[in-house]
Amino acid sequence: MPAIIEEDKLELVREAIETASLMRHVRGEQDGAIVAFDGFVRNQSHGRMTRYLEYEAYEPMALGKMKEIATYIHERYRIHCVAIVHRLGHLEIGETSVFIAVSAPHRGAAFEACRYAIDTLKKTVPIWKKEYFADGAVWADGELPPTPPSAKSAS
Amino acid sequence: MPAIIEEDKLELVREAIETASLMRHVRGEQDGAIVAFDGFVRNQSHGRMTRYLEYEAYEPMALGKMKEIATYIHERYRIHCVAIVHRLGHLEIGETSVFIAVSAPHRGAAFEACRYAIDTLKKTVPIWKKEYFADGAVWADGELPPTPPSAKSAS
Amino acid sequence: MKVLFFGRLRELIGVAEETGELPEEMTLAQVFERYAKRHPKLAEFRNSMVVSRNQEFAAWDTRIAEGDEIAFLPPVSGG
Amino acid sequence: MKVLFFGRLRELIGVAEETGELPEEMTLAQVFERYAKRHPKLAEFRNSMVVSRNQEFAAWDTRIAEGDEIAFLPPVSGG
Repeated sequence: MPAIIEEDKLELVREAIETASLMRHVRGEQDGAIVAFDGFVRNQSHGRMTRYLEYEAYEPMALGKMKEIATYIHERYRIHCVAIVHRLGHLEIGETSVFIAVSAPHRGAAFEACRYAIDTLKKTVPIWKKEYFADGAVWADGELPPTPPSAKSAS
Repeated sequence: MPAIIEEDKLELVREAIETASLMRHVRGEQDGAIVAFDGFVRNQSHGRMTRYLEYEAYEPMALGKMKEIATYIHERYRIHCVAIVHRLGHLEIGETSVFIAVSAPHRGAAFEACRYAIDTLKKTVPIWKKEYFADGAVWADGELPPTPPSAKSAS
Repeated sequence: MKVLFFGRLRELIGVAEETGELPEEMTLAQVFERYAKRHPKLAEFRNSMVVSRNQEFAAWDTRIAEGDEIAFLPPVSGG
Repeated sequence: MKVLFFGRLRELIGVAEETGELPEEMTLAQVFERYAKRHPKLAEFRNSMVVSRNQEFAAWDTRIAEGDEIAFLPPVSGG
């Protein structure tokens, strides 16, 4: 099985994510199931009303980490195709910040691969979110990606 | 928390399922995540090329069982809204037979509720699929719904 | 009293729905046997089907009552 | 040699990217300390950040080499 198949779509975009077209993109004739995750901007955060968000990324590394996720789920689960698209820049309430769609012959693999993809994206892909409120702005609490403890042991 | 909220959408339809509109339907301002399951017609079954499918249902009971699923996931998981739509009649390869979308403030609940909904639908909702091949047709293998073992013990 | 058949059971007996009188106190298993007498092939499916009464899955020893809606249901294959 | 800063780290030092020469054999921890001297507030974030070398997360004791792209990364919050 190839590590990443041609049809996978891994992108960072600055305009609205076209979720319906991604659902069509991953759909294959041999498939029976697509599981999709749509993450979008909530209207509040820790009880404060959100006005809007700004996302930034270390773009080439973020794409590299998204590709690692795609490679891993192709190896680990019996899936056909995956789309992972993250939006950057200014986002309003309700707008999709990340969309993941996974197609597979059977639903179990699609569910597990989609869940793995979003959980891992949130831990390892270098993207940052700043939340703007009526009375200020904060960088969202995030997760520290796992790193090798020492270059000596890692090499 | 109400058992089934007004906005839930539980339907049996005979035309193409409008999946994008169901994604919009479940989306709320307090939500941050939607998990969707799109089940569609594979081009083969047990190695035989499928030409098309016919679905039939015990319609009022099927809707009742779909409502039980919605009620259960509202009680069990912190979700906002669910849509479960199943198509009946003649379906071509690639057409969506069932679409489930679950919105929630956080993704874990949406994933688990969506998975529960499709797994339970396949076990308890009285819908039947007949597969048409070039050289004949068969009723798909299915699952026997769990039933009370005896009216005496059940009452 | 209404009796419904679905899927392969409907095809087998050639009828989707029958309305009529059945003696009260009959169990769902006995209702099935009446049909299996008229359609002997039906008996082969007795262990791969379930029955519902008033749109709820029911035990085979459930007794029927006037106005019941009974349905014989093969393994379900929706989704 | 390119050094990049993101998120709150970028805001803190007011610079997203610096290009320049750094002595080889320096570790990533030592590169960070050079910046922390110029921007003392940076030191507070030392335990809530990670570092990458050539777009891979790296251990702090990794030694740099010519042409490396180094980035200092706060906890990630995509999704």
